[in-house]
Amino acid sequence: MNDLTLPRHWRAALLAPALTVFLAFWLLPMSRLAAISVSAGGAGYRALITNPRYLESLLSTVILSALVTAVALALALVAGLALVRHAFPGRRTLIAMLTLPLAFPGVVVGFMVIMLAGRQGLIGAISRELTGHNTVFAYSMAGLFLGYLYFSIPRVILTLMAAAEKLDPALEEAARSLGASPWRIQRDVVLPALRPALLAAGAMCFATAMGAFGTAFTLATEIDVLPMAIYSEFTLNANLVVAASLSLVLGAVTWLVLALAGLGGGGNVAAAA
Amino acid sequence: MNDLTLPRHWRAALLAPALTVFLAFWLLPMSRLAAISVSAGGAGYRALITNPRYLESLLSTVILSALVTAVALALALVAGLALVRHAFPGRRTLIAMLTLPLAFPGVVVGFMVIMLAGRQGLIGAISRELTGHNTVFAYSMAGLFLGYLYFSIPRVILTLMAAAEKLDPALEEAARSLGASPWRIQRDVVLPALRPALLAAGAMCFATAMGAFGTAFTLATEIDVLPMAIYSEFTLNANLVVAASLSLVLGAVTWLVLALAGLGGGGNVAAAA
Amino acid sequence: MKLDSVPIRLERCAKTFPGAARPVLKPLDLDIAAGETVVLLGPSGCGKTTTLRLIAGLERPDAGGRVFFGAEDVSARPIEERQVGMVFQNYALFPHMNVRQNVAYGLSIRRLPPQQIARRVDELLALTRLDALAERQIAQLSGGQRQRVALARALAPQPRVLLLDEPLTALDAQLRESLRTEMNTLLRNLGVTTVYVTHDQAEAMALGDKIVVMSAGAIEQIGTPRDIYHQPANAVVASFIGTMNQLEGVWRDGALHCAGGRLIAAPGAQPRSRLWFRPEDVILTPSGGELHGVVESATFLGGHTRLSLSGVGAAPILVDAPGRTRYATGERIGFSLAAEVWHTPLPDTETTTC
Amino acid sequence: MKLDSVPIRLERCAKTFPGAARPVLKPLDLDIAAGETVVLLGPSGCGKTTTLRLIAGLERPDAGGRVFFGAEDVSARPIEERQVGMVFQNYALFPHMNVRQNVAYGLSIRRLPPQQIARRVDELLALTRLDALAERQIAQLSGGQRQRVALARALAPQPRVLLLDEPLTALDAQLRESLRTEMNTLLRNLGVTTVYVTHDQAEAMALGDKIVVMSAGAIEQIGTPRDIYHQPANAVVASFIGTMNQLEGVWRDGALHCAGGRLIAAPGAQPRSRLWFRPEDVILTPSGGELHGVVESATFLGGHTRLSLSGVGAAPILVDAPGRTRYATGERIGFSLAAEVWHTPLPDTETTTC
Repeated sequence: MNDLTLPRHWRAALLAPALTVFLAFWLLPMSRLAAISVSAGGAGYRALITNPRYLESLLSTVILSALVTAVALALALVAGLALVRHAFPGRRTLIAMLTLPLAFPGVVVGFMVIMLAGRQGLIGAISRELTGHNTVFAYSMAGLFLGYLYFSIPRVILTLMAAAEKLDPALEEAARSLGASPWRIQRDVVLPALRPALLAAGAMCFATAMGAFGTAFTLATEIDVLPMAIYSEFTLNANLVVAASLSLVLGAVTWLVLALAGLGGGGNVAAAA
Repeated sequence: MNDLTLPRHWRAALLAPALTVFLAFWLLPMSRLAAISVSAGGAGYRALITNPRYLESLLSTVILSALVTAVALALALVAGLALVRHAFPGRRTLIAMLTLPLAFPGVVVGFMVIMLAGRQGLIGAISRELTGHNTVFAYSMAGLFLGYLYFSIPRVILTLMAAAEKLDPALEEAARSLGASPWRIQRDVVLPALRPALLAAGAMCFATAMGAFGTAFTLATEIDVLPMAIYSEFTLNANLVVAASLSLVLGAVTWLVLALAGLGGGGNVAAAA
Repeated sequence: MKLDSVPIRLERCAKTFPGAARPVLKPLDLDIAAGETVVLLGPSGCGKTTTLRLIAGLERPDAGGRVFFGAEDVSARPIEERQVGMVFQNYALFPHMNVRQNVAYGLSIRRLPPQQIARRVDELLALTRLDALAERQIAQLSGGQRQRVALARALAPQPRVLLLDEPLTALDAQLRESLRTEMNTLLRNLGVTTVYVTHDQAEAMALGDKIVVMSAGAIEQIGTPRDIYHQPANAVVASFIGTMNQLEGVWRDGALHCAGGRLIAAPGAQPRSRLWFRPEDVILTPSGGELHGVVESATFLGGHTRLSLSGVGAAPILVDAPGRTRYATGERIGFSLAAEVWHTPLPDTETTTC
Repeated sequence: MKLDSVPIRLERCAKTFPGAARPVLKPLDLDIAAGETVVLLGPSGCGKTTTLRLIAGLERPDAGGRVFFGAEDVSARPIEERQVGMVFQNYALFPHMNVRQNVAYGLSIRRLPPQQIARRVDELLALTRLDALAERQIAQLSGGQRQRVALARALAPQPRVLLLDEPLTALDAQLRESLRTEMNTLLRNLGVTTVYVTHDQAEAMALGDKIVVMSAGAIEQIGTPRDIYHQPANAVVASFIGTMNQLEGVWRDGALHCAGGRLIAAPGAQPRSRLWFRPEDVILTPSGGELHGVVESATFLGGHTRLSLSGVGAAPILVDAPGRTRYATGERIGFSLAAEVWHTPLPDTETTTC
């Protein structure tokens, strides 16, 4: 269709840099990573299976990421739909404030979680007043969960709002004319229409949570999430083989989720990229 | 328009959780951050201006982020347009591989940069063979730049490809019928049409680079990027006031860029979220 | 298949959208008999779709307005409780359901037994000639097929009232005409009270028992297609429905004198200095004729040739010449007018804009 | 404003898209005289847009096909070197430029001096009555205004050939008709060679000096609107252009005998057992008539009433009855046919599908 758009030599000129960049910087580091991970006769992967610390780390990272994704999707769906559907005074301000955390990196988010739920945190102070007990959960799974959520929700909300704005209101009106209740409309019309956006946003949320480092590191949490395990194997223990194996496992899990959501092959990338 | 979609009490039920979440978890940590930053009579901000280390850190982070954004946009634009325009065998595989880094977190990316350009890196090995000199740039600005780029390009490419796919081919055909050269078509038709996507992708790329921590930390680079400065003030020096001030400055700069690109107020969020 | 039907009455229904300066609909009364097909016709933005949505229950009239289905006041009921079938302009088919699931949706909401649903869906698919497409996805259907699915889906739950919002606008001219005929037959057979919104006068003429011509949020005229066409109530209606010529002259001695000649009044006609007439009211007279004009342009349109004649009145007179005769530009031809034009009520000449 | 124009010739132009099983266009020859308006008419997917794009230079014909503008072989030239003006179906206006900038774009490419560009743009804006909208953004324009901007933009660089791809399809019926008339006048005044693609036969009739009827990637007939309408080359053309009745019977004693009666042949007619005729070829005869039929349905359409008569031949006969007479369903009416129908060449009866 576009076969006359550019002369043939132009096309080659356009493709060349893409291919060069790709070959030089893309495959090289990854294949190096793969090579290291299988060196020492696969000792890295063996350690992964035999050492419960690594398995635990993988498991808790996946569970945490899945949990964050589920809760972020649920909250963002409700809030995003409400924000798109209903015009009310202050709507734009509310949206702007909901998306404020976009401006803060994981380190700062970790920092905020500590101020909220740390030893001298706000929640602790309030609970001390009320119950005499200092509630501290910043350094537990709950703190991590909170930080990841804080980081993810704005991104998920923006994606879902963009998708919800494109919903054809006639679809809902048609369902209503056929007698559908609000609940059935949500289930039969709205959710199926938002499915691609939910998948895309969920996959990106999951991938981000799987790789989050700044928040976890700042919280210096007792939970050893996978990126932290990789970091410590690599830097502190200088155990390159295990670090490479863990990296590839982390990459594989994330990639699988992205691919299942159709983001991998460039399929439905619009809503999530 | 949708005023009959849901009964009034349903609407309230939908808005309530959004508002609760918002009030409880959104404003509290941020206002705490702001409160701390101005405590001690604004000493935090004073330190920021007087201590050249902080200023340098801010400056180098902004410059690095801007540079990464510019290069990522340029490369992704060329590669993305080429990938959308031209059907060739292996196109889907190439796209899938280009987006592979999406699966790896910053820590692993830093790890890969070290394997590529570190003391025992590939580039060093090659340069030793060729020139006798071991080229090492993983721990310098160049290494950081490479890592950030690796991390950003897939995200930017996906956004630009999604936008390029929506371009109306008739626009280019119309320009051609009026005698426009391929070069003028790119300048007069394609770039203006991609402007929103370029802005959105650029802003998100910039924001991500501003907050990147894992890569920088893994590289243990001599450049003190802002998130690392915040981390060390907070954790190592326990200098809460300066950490909070730095966080707010980082947030403000990032937010400004996001807002300028129209992402802040939920304006043109579709392409970037 | 025959459906029950109810009469519809709108009483002083106005509609002002929040924040709008002017109402999109001025207080409006409308009576629709049971089983009748009424077409709301008008240019875009003239309130016809809002009227339809008021009847549907998708909008509520401003305070004081009331909507009746038969004796029942449904003003406070939302659409899901009004038992109406609705076909939307872009069809609004559920994209993740196939044809059968779309048609069955309204029945499954009513929790009918599966066999009954299947039977009823089969009946509707047969009625709309969709049998062969039952398992197709919506994305695989052509525009005309989608239109029929939308109609089948709306009819499945046996609505008391069928509401159609420009259901043919999205289609090609050729297809539009054939689906129009098909739909006309279907609606007559079903006998359901139908309100049909369109901006296409040919569609309105072909489908409507009655046409309601609207403009600027108000009703200009209600009548049968013949009433509307031959006795337009005012200039707005006259100009919106088909083509209307205007010939001004001087009334003298029982005739209208104009640049094109002298037109003797029909017996019993009132003195007039202005006539309104349709292109097909012109009778071309190869030799002689009361009036004369010069052919400015002649466009062969198949069934007739559209002539534009100058030198008759102030504006060119448009004529639909039947038959296969060829006309050359510059040719001088004679004509007279059908006697009926003397009895066409004179629409007021003030043109309101929409 | 008058433009130069060239004749166009297509020689054995076929088009097969890569990976497609069948060519979208079979080898095709076409001659278009300088200054002529030729309309490519056919259902969607029949190769008319591909033909236009071959002329434009947006597609290249398969090996062996050649395109000439006058004596010049332009087959190898891309569109930017062919000096054609093109109007796209969705107008393809540059959304980030205002009306003036859109119209000026082709001129600024040619690096003309600014004053000359401004003068020429003003001229075109006046010609298309866009003067008042020169500074408007495209998003602020109505469909009809966009269509005029697209036309002005295409005409600005003085093209040798004007190519229009369904330029009125995106518009309302009412607007389509008025813009059609406007465009017709404009094209005649400009005198530029024009190729116009449409699927709307009324548009083709009104605009074309010649109509090229296409179906399934091949040309079915080339001719003036009158030729195409009254002497369709085959059943495909006959069924695509307007409505065509078919009456089968038995030829005996110089007449056609059918269920509806006995129709005496016109003087000099060949023996025939099948007649093709248009709804307006039927002459209703209130008393008597050679043939009789029963009114199945009567639809008042303003200028005429469309009757469907049964009991005449195998299929119902469609009749356009002029005048204000009312017809009742079930009424028996008599009619004869215009003498010309005996001289209509008999299209082959095999129906090819597209």
